[in-house]
Amino acid sequence: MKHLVPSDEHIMLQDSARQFLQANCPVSAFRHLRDNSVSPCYSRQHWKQICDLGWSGIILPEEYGGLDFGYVGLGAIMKESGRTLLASPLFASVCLGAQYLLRAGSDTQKRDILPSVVCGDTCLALAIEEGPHHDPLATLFTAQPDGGNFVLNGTKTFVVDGQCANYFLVVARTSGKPGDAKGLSVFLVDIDRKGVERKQLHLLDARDYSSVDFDNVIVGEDDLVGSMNDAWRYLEPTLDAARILLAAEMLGGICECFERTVEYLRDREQFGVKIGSFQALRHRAAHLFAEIELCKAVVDTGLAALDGAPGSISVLASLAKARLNDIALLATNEAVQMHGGIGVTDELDIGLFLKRARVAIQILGDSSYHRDRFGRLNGY
Amino acid sequence: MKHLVPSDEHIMLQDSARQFLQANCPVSAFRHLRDNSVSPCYSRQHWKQICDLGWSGIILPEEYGGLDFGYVGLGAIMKESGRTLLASPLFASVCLGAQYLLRAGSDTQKRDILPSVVCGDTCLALAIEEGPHHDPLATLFTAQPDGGNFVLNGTKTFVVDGQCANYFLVVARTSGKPGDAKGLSVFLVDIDRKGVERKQLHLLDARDYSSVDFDNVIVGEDDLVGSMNDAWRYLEPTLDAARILLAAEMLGGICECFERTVEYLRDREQFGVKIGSFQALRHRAAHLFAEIELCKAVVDTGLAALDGAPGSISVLASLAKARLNDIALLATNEAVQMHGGIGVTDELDIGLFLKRARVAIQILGDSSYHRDRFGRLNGY
Amino acid sequence: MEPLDAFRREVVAWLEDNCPRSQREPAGPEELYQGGSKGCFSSQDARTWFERMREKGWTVPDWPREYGGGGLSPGQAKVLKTEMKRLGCRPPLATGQGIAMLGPALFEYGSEQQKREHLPRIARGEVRWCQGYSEPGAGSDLANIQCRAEDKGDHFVVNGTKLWTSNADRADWIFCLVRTDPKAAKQAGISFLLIDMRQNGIEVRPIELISGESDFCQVFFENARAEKHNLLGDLNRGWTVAKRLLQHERTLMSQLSEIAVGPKFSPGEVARRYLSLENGVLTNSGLREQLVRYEMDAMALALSNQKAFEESGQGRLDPNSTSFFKYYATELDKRRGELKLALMGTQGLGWSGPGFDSDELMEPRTWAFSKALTIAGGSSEVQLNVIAKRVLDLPE
Amino acid sequence: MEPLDAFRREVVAWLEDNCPRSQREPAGPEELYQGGSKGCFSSQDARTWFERMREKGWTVPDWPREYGGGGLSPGQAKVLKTEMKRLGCRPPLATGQGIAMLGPALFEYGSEQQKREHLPRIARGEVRWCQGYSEPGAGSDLANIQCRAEDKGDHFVVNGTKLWTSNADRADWIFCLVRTDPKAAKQAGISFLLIDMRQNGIEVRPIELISGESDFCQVFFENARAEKHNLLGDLNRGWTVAKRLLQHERTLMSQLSEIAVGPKFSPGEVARRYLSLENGVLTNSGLREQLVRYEMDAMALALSNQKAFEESGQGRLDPNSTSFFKYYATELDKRRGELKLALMGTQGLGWSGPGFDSDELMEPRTWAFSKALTIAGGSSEVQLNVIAKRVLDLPE
Repeated sequence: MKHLVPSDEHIMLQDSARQFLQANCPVSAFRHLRDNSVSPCYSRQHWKQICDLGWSGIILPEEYGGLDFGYVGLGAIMKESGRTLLASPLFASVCLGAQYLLRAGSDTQKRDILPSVVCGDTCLALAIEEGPHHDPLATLFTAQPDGGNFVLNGTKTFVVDGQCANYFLVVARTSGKPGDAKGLSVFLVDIDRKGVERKQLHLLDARDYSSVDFDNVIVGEDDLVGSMNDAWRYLEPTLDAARILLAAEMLGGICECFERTVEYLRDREQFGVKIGSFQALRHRAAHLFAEIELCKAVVDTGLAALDGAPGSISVLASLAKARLNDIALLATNEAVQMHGGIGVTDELDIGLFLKRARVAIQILGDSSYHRDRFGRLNGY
Repeated sequence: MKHLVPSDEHIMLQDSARQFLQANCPVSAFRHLRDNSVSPCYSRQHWKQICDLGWSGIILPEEYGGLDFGYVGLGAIMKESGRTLLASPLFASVCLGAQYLLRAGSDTQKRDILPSVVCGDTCLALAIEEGPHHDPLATLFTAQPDGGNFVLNGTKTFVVDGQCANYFLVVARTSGKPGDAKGLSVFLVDIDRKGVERKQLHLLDARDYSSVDFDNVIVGEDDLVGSMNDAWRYLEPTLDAARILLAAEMLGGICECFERTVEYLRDREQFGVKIGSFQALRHRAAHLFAEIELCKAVVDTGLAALDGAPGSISVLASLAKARLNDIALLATNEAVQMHGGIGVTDELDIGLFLKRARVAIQILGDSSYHRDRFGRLNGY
Repeated sequence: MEPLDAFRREVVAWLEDNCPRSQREPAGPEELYQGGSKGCFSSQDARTWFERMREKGWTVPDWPREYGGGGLSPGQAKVLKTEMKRLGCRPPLATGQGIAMLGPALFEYGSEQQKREHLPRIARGEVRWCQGYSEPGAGSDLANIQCRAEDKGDHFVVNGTKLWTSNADRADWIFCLVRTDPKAAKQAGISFLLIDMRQNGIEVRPIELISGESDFCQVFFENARAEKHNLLGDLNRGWTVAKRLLQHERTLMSQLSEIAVGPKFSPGEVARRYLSLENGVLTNSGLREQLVRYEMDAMALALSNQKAFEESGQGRLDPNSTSFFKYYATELDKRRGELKLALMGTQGLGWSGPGFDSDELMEPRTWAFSKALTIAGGSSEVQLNVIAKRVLDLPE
Repeated sequence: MEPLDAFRREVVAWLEDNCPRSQREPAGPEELYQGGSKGCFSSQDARTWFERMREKGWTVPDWPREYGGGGLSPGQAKVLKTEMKRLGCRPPLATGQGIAMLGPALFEYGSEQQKREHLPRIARGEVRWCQGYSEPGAGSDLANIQCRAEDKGDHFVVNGTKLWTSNADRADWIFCLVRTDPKAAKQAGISFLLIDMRQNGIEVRPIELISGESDFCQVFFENARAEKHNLLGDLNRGWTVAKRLLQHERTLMSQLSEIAVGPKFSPGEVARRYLSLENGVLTNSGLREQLVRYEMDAMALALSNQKAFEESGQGRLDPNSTSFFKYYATELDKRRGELKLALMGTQGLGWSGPGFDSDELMEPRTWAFSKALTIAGGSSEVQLNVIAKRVLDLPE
């Protein structure tokens, strides 16, 4: 069985995604949003078009308005969106939010929310981080049972697409102590609920992030998504799938950066010759090519596994995130250095990829987190 | 005060050491010992000459027959000995053994032993390792008090120059548990003492190593070197000084390997040009040059600190050992690769440096040990 | 899917019936049957196992039956390989230069007569081959061929010398690049010649490596004779065949760690054996970091190999990929060697004698030999040059 | 030793008496006085401190007194530097292109008249200089100078453009490489010219960098005028001066991390702030490993700098060392930037606004700016070329 060879349908999807994005949301579109301080930094019009194309429902069953086209399909979109630095709620609302709801939500919750996510009216954002380093099991944020309700208290930071969200999926501790997987619960919280206060964070990559304070926010039992104390059972696979999808986006960025750099090496002259003829640069570019080939295999294997191909998803997710983190660092730094002076100017797009990479590296675990996890999963 | 600029006397010493070693103990002399399975692998005649030159007493006071010429002097000898792969008891008997006795021994012990070490009649060997990784505080080897005596039990492995030694300095636990610095004691044990059984180990670098069993070996209180339970006070600085001296030897090997490789790049032709004209190789050689320059500074600063210049000796020792380990690995691997096919033949000397480096890396702590220690010493 | 599943069941049943118990243990480096007139079996079981597999043509499962192969499709061949690996069956005949290199070249460039003459003898392990490419002083500059073959009507007379010829001292025949037109420019004027080594004009001298082995040899030709019909491909066009063979060699070398009979324990197992754990985590965090980095890269490479296999559709790599796999795999082999030595500490330094078990003694030699892998078969630098030129299309 | 000890006591006493308390706090990037007609003081204390130091000639302590300097020996100058650093005294006048680059060139190549005209104005912070070397399209190929100066008898007329000119928008004068002989081969035919920027023929356009700053500019010359007596060195022999200056630039850049007013916290402090410790050891072993590796290399580089200083005997580096220090130090600066971002996690990603304190906001910009350091002043690749050629004597 060929899990790693895309089907004709997937190739068509990726081609049309590329065409749409290159035509409608090229890097210059992102630059425009950034320079004009559009807040939150995405184009509602493009997002609407994207939802109309069905990308927001790729992994969702048809009963919720989705295409049921699997993770390989969504991964293809993510790769292309990485190439043009598309800023949209796709990752937060679909890859994280809708995915979690699909795994953990009740029928009612799914029927109520998912179709609205697919058409783009609702944006979800996962409020999970509490400190500067990804560590979901360390959650301290409390949800105190109070009659049939829960009272939420605490601060969530680095909430991806927090400003454009209508709902937060909030990870809270309902029992146990930091470090325990048992005792985590997830609540769906309307951003307009009393006591919710969000603050926009302006990061390096000029996208949409929030820090959100929850001050005695009261939610009902109906707002619990997945069983109480047992959210980790759904949350961990959700995070792993999202890590692989984010790795796909990072792969797109890496490939775009690399191709632009190789192009530059072919064209640019110095000392009377093309700089691509300098052997030291040739070898570095060739090495980078090899590393990127491995990235492709890792991402594609992870996506295929999410669609049912064999392999441990946890291991593949940590492998993908760690490798893509590391090669994103290498590829963007090499791109700047090989471009020389122009590479450090804001005028060139390479700097945008450089900055996006540093933020993506921190989303859902840096390499030290995933190497540690990979070691534990392998028994050392 | 210029601590890092060698005095005229030190320059003269290093020059004469180089002349002596190149003339009498070049790499071919070591190869001869190896190929003829001389056991233990050193030339008694060369060792006698070396002792006559006074190198065995460089760091010892004149009252014990030494030259009192300091660690910078001994370091100069070690560098040169690394260049010709000199196999001799200099490291074990002088850099480790005599040094420890000088720090910790009683007047009687020093008077009895040191002059004999200086003239080469006595060889000392430190029996410290018990497992595959350097970890002196983990010592389990027991010395049980019994009346006025001690009964030693346990096995010591990787005893450097164990076969040519007349005495072992044995690190034993007299109290406390593995991990404690308190509770270590050191005993001077004649190799002919009943219950001592040594076994030659044949390692990669074809030098002299032993594994030694101690089966109810009885030693007296007089054989205790340094105070009971408190040997760490002398042992730690002894180990640090020896690490810096070993780093000096490794530096010599690295420099020799590098210079031979650069020479090869200058001479060897391929595709009709000198291979040293290939930019990728040029850049790698230049990078290695920079790393080696840093090695020189680190070793020289360490040696100067041992002679009283400012600086934390523990920090400098861990820095020196870790850096020299890492660059020895890099330099020898690059030397093989840049020599190409001939580099992997036993005929070329580079392989001998490659193998010596792997053993030296394990003596008194690999890089993971010293990086961990450097972090602790710096409060992280 | 269906037919392969049936085949798989059949294969497993057959292997379980026919592979002797002793041939399902990991083999030491000297235990594999290499074939040829000097090959010998390490045991009666090894002979039995070889003979049974030879009868099925499964020494070369994907070669056509008429040339001594098993006639399996790429998919079937992969199933066989996978199941043999799973059951721990040793290769009945080691994958030498004949199977991996000359065989594919014969299929592509050989005449029917050449195929009939040479392929079955490879498949049946009767003839062991070696490869004569490199020459002294040439190094990576492979087209710099000085060894010359003079046309004497029905045969050539060969004079010159070849270096880094693997196992030439145990081979029966050598396939060789020779210069047949001394006036032509480098690549032109080279021919690809098959030469019987069992003649007086050929002398073989083994070269000792830093690993202590002597797998490589220097081969001297002094008026050696080669029949005209043993020219593979056209006269003066041998470079075409050679280039193609280089790709096979790269592929072979990129799979060394998979097919080689190296040390028994993986780096992870070695780590657990020589380092302490606390709550299932190695306490030496520096070495653990190095281990995880290696294991991750090795896994990524394996996935990349799998992807290339699936994409190729026929079990054969895209020619442009071979350089990248050869480069990455052999560099990784070197890293694994250094890693295992680091993990084993002083127990990884044994060269001989007491104090080390046989598994431990294998590690430093494998480590030393790994240094040759990034040089032989086109050095890492050559592979990077090829990637830069052919794949990235960078100007020269 | 003795005399320096006395000097040290004297210096410490004077600094303690004369350096205002506020000038002994770490300075933000905008707080240092840069001199020149556009320079301004961040506070009255900054002005006082500058004026007191200027009176002693300690803005350039090792320059001779007759040119506005302090007349200190290299040893004394180092004592002053060390003690200022120990007491936390800010530099009274930032080390710009005038002090670090043009000054040494004037001492080596300038006429007495040139020295008297320019040096004291640099020392007193009256004139701020910038350097016009690179041009669009030239990159690392510095000798590829298109900007031309035509001889008009008593003056030159300059036309062309310079790129990557640091702080040109805040400078008064520019020292420039210009082509004075268009027919000569590359390096020949270049002259070294000092040009007053306060004239109509010169336009300056800042370039925005990825760090958000615009330290670099493009400078356009359109019939700009430069007096003949402002030629430094001989006509058409400017490359000699330029090469020497490049060494000064490399030295300067290799000490950036020492002299720059970068983020306040060291990587070790950052680690302790953003990561958890257990028994004094960071629990994140992967980041700890990265931190220790960086700190060890940084310490080794510092020791190497110290060694070079002691060996030089006069506080000046061996010309061949400058490339190695420039290469290693700026690569290390980049590593520090990546390391600190990694240690700080999401708190190291802030670009502006709430959620981050001012120290945190400085980190990503310093990180971004560090990318320029291995490109400006001769890229790392250029430095490696120089080492290979000049130090290792490898054939080209």
